[in-house]
Amino acid sequence: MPGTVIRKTVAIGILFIALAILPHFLKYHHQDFLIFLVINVLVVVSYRLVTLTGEWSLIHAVMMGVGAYGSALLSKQAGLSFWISFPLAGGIAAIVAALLCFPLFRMTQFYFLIGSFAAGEAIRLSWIHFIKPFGGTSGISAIPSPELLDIDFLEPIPYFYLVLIIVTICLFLLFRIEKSRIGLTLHAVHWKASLAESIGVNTWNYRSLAFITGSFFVGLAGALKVHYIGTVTPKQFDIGFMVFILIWVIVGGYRTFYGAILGAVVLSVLDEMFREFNELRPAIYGAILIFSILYLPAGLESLPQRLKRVFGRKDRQMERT
Amino acid sequence: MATHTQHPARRKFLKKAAAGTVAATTASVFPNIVLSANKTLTVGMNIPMTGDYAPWGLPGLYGCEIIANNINKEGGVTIGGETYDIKVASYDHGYDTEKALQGFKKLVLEDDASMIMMLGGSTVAAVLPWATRKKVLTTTLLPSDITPDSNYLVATCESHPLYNVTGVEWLARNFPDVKSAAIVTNNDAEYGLQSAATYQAAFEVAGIDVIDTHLHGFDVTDFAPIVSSVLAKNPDVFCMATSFYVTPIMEQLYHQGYKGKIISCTLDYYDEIIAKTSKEFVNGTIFQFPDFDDPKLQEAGVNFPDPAGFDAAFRKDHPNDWSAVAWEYPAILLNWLDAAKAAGSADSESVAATLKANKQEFVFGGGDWWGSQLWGLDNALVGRWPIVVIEDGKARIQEYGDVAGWLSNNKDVLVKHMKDLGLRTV
Amino acid sequence: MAILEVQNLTKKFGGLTALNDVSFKVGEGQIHGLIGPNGAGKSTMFKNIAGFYTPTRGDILFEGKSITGQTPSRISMSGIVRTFQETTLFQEMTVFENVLVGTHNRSRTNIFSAIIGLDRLIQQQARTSAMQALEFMGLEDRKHQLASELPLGSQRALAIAIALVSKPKLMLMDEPFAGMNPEETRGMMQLTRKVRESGVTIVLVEHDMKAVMGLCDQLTVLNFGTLLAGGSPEQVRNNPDVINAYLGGSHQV
Amino acid sequence: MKLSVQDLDVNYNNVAALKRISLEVSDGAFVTLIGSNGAGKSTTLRTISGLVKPSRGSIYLDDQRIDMLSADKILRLGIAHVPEGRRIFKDLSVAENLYLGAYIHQDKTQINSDLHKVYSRFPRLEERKDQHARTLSGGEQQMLSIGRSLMSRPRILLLDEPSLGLAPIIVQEIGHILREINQQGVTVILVEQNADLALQLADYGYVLETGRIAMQDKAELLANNEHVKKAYLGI
Amino acid sequence: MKSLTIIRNEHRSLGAVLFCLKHLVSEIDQGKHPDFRVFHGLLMYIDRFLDRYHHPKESDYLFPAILESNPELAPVIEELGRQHREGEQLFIRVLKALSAFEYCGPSQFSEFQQAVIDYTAFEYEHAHKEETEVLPIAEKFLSTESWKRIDAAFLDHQDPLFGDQPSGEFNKLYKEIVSIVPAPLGLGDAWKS
Amino acid sequence: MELFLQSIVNGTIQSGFFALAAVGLVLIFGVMGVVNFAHGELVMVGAYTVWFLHAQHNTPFLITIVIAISLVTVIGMLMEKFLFRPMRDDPLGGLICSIGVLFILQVAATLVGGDGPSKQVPPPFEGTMVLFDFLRIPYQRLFSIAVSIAALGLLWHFLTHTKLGWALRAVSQDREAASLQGINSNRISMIAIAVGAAMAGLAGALMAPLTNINPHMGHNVIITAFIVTIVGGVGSLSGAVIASVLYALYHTFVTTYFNGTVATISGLLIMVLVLIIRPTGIMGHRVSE
Repeated sequence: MPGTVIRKTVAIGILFIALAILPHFLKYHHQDFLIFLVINVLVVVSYRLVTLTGEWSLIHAVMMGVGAYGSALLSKQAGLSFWISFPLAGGIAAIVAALLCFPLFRMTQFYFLIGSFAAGEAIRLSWIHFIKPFGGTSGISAIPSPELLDIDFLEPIPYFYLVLIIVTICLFLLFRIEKSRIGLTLHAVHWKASLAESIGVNTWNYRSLAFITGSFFVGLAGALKVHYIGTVTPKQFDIGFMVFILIWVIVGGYRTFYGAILGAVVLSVLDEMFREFNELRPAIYGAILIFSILYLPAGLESLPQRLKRVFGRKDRQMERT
Repeated sequence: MATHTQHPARRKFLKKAAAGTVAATTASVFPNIVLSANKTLTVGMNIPMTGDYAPWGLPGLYGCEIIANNINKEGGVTIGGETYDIKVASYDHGYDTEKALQGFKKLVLEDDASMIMMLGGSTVAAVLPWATRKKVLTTTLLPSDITPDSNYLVATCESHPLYNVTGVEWLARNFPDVKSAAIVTNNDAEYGLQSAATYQAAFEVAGIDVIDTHLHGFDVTDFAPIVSSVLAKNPDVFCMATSFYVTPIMEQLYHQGYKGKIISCTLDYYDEIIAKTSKEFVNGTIFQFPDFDDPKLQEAGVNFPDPAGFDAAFRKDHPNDWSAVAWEYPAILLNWLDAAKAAGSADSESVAATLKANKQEFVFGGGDWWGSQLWGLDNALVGRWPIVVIEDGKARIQEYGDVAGWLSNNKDVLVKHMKDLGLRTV
Repeated sequence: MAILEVQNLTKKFGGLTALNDVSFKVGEGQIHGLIGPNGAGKSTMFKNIAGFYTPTRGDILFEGKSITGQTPSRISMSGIVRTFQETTLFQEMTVFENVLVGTHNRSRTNIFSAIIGLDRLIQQQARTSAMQALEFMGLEDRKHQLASELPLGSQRALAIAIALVSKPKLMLMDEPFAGMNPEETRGMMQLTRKVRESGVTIVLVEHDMKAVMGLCDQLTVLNFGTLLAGGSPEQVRNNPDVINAYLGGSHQV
Repeated sequence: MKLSVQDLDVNYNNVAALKRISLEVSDGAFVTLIGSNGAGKSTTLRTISGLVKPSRGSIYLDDQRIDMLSADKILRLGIAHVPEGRRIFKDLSVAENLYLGAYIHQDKTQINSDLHKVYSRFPRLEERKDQHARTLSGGEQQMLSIGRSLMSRPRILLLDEPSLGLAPIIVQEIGHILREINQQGVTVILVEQNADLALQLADYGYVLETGRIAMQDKAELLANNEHVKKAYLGI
Repeated sequence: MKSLTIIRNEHRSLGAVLFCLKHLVSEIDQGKHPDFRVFHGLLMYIDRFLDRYHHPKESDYLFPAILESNPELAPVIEELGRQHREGEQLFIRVLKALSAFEYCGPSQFSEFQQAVIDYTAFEYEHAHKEETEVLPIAEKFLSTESWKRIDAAFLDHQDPLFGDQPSGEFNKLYKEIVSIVPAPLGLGDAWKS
Repeated sequence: MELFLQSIVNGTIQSGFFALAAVGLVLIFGVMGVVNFAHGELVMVGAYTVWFLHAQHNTPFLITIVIAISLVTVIGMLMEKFLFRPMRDDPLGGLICSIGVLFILQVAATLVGGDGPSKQVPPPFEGTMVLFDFLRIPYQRLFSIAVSIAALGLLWHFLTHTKLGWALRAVSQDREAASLQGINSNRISMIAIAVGAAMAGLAGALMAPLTNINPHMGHNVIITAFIVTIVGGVGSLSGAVIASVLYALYHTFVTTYFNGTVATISGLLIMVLVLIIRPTGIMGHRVSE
């Protein structure tokens, strides 16, 4: 037992160090790409927390925007420093999510999917409609970057380290939540809501908890993103981006923590690789989606096991018989 | 119709696919570059080439390639004693802020672009802090992007939407009976609202009552209700402030029997509109964007080399893609080259200084640096602007209006209307 | 003394009356059987008691207090836990995790302590009581197996362990012997008695007459949504109304 | 039309639902499967009608092996299944439900004469033929479910708990109807928890316990069997 | 032995009708508006079924055969025969109470209800006694010969009493009852409350 | 008053398109349990076909409509055969597949028509009918609404008066029970998607001369179709049609008298409200326990 723990810790350590030195070997614009990728990892992992209870929402991208707008307004209008507006961004997203729980969690399944989409679209259209204070379609620009000592967070590498540290902490927290009994209960609500209820689990509470917590973290992700770009617009959080989140999680595999990460990383990197195909790019992406769903229904995370099976590890079968 | 059928879409598709690959590999490899011993001067285009906004990016790339090709064919451009071939490097950001930032850095740091042309809006806002820090000269088609924080963002060509005032002024002068106007536009802050505010100001100055300003979203599939609602107020002038939905709105005006004057910011693809309505209906429509085979562009004072030749070359290669941006990006490129020649260097700082120091020649002639009253910095080049009217199914320049003059007289009215619509002013 | 009292319970679905004015009492510490043919309303009765349905009329008292119309989780917190007709488990979790979820009521935690680890003590207690419940049901050897991999008898035992670990006062068991062979049934009966001996009152719905007659202290017979009879197994067996239901071509009771 | 089920095994997610089930049903017979909840009665019917695929064993109709065929093909061979819980199409009218029962047939006149027969057997359905099926009472829905299956002109009729949740006189009436149907030459295989009713009606019975056939005999003998009496008849 | 099944079947049919009767009375008690045609139908069925069809089978064929083989059962058989007659008396009380209820109004309901409860309880008791005390013995002790005789009589298609005609007639009668008894007990229109 | 009547006319014309698009979505969801995210793109393909064949190559309009319907139907059937059928038990997988198709169809449209501006189709029927001097209905729109109503009527007839129609409704209510009536549910799924796609193709073809045609036009279509489907009650065709009419009129009136964005935002909020108050929509039935 301790052996595997040590092995895991070492593996994660190596991964972390590799990530930390990675940007130094990248082209400039790929450094930016890496920053957004790491932020998107937080987006998908927080989304997975929401989906743990079995409800697929279409509002996650908008909740990210709620955090982003929140932090942008706090730092621009109220003049708060990034270090204050950033955590508050998560809080604002969580509060909005908490308010939305009342209507949204009256629904489940398909209805929840569509209901959450409608609620999100209504919020997003409000950003467009209410120019004060949201700035309409052009949103809010000149959002200040973080200030700390003399570090220049406009440069990709320092910001990357900031993002890496924050996202790592967030992932650790999300991991703790999932591995705690709360996470266990969230799973339980998904697999058999009626059984969970019969032993005293208030499923509404837990669905809400997952939604609010997930929104908190994605709110943070939103703030991280816009304090780097310096601009927040409604278009950044439209259904198109939401669809990408959904795709990353499902193609990566939503059953495990790392499946979602794998999905976001692999698909984003593939997408970037296909850049030269220009307008054909979405079609290639679409084809990959279809292919992976048809042939890897459990997601990319199941690929290693599949390979193992292909290479004939028969011990599992022997166990069975 | 005839023009459509001559160019089957299949051919276009093959060509487009090829063009895409060329653009993507960033080197527009023309044969003469291979032969030439010249150094290369790279300009960057960080524009949408796919998605909804592609029509405001791609034609510009095609136009710049034609211009670059022409210059290179003639032996390149000499700046500070050194002769260069022009290379246009492009990056498709799909009007996405993240990608815009990445593309900007790629063009500057990896492709060594000396200047970056962009469409404007949130994508410009996203790159601006970095561009300012790195002192990269950046151009936009939207002067409203200008902020006092950045000396390196200039709008040297399209002064959207300031030129709209000239059309209104011309209308009021030629049709004194016109008393009331209604404005329809989409509700985005970059294009629609700016333009609506400008039209409101222009109508006010011209003594025409704006009885309705109808803002709509990008989700409209049918303009019948909007047009019905506006026409119910019986305006003498129907004004379209942005280009996105001109065709369906014109169609509705036609079907709902509208008989009054029509003024529009643009009338791109007006032959299609004529096909959907009638020549008689479209005749007399006032707008701001000429065809480049217009004889009036041959006159002195216009700073665009061989507009008719450019027009022909463009329409030959890209028959269905002509739009305002097709000549605007090239005009910016040409303007920048002039400044670089004058500065004797392509270095951003020197070009920017030269641009601002000299009284620049605007593409349609004239030219003043303006903007501080509205956006805090005089980084928009404002000059003469054509007033275009459809005559017998063809766009023809009536005259050139004086944007700068109007602004100097009426800037307060403009600022007031901008403020009323919640737009950023100093 | 009655731990559970159902008073004049009526439940209608649209025009259909699934339960009509049913009353009965369950004595503390007893095994109480709820019997009747399929469609007689037993499951509806169960769901009303456990809070999955809200009664149309009538009252349900638990330890003298009304629990009518409360949510399932609320009712469960006051000490009533149900097991399900078909084997209902968190199939994708291990046996131990299944029981650990069951500790929810007794050792609650919040998200902040879960993150920081302040709830270590509570967690430890939860694990201990989960382990105890597994040992009680004889499942300790299987704790790392997935629930779906267990044989039927052990799955039922696990279902009871999940219910048991929340330390209920009253356990509602829905057809615990369904699909079991005689040997499994005997084992299950043993377990049920053991649960009762640990101080839990049990109400069960069952078709297996041998098991019901052998196990239950008291019976309530429902037929066609109405209360038909109540009493000891012996009394019920000789009740003319029950015989009528049987003679009436309705199902065996 | 002899139906023979040989050595059938069925698994539901790793749990064996049926173990080595073998049945022989000759033409015109009235056979019942009784047993408690979860004993595998429904699964047996569902396997015969093609809704569930066995993991081993075979099913023959006369000499044709049918266990690999889909449900719609099996119906075309003359085996109709009245599923548990009636499963009528609630948003369709009564008449539409009945017409769907004859989905596999094309001959309009024959279908109409079948419809006429069903209506004369269940006059209540004719009175309500244009109503949505969801407006029917439980008993009427069961009648509709049986009527619908008769529209396919089955040679073998599988019935899964037709008495479920119905009042005594309707249950008796369904018993009468099943007997009539059988007397008209249709083989009937009846799954019932109401063993009493089932053994009254059937000629031959199988007792299922935990997925296995525990006993099989003539129905009258089973009805008088001590074990069956204790376990299933409540005596 | 077929006869035994037939007797049991008839008990169940009768039991179903009695259950129905009792249940409908309790529905009136809970405020439903009765449709008297239903009660007339039910009672007519019971009357004809018991009198002309069921009891003769027992009294004329089964009981004599049992007495023949098990003379010690005479008291029981006698008692059952007496119960057949007592049942008729109770049934007449039900009929009278129904008329009173129908024509004199709700004030007479409680008498009707009581009459029904008494009658149904009595008939259950009676059937139970037959099934537990007489039929098992018949099953055990009657000779094959006796069974053949009884079966032949029960199944004789020419027999004016039990043959095809009457059973068809009773089936028809039963169907009619089922169609008028209100849902969910039967297929008729549910009574309004 | 004139504006009021004109708005009713405008709303009615809109409702035809909404209904055609939504009906297909409902059919596909009802029978196959898949939320077809690419449904808007099927409409888009219909419109592109008209643009390509009629506007670019002078094929007669009516023939183009037939071709558009056939093409979209074939695309739908291919989706069912190769994507939705293997994904039968995995609605989430079906949804992802349909998103994949969405991307591919958008790119296909871009390849055919280029990235340029929105495409326009000159209306094949010219002129405007004028009633009472103020009500103006262009003949093109009159044609569209007539064809929409005819198509919906035909669909209604198909669903309520033909054996296949009954079978289709039966499968959408209870797949298993339907298979017990000898209904091959794969075949019915194929018919459902064929009919649904044909309706979408027809909607696209009819819209083509009236709207901006571009690869992304499906986005607005699917949002509207979702709203209409939810408000009408998932799985209820009559609900979808009624909701289409109501929503189109609502949207038209709010747009006319207030503002289009307000109309959309409030439309979305109404949808959420309907979901909360009556999760099964105005015509839906709660699935019984």
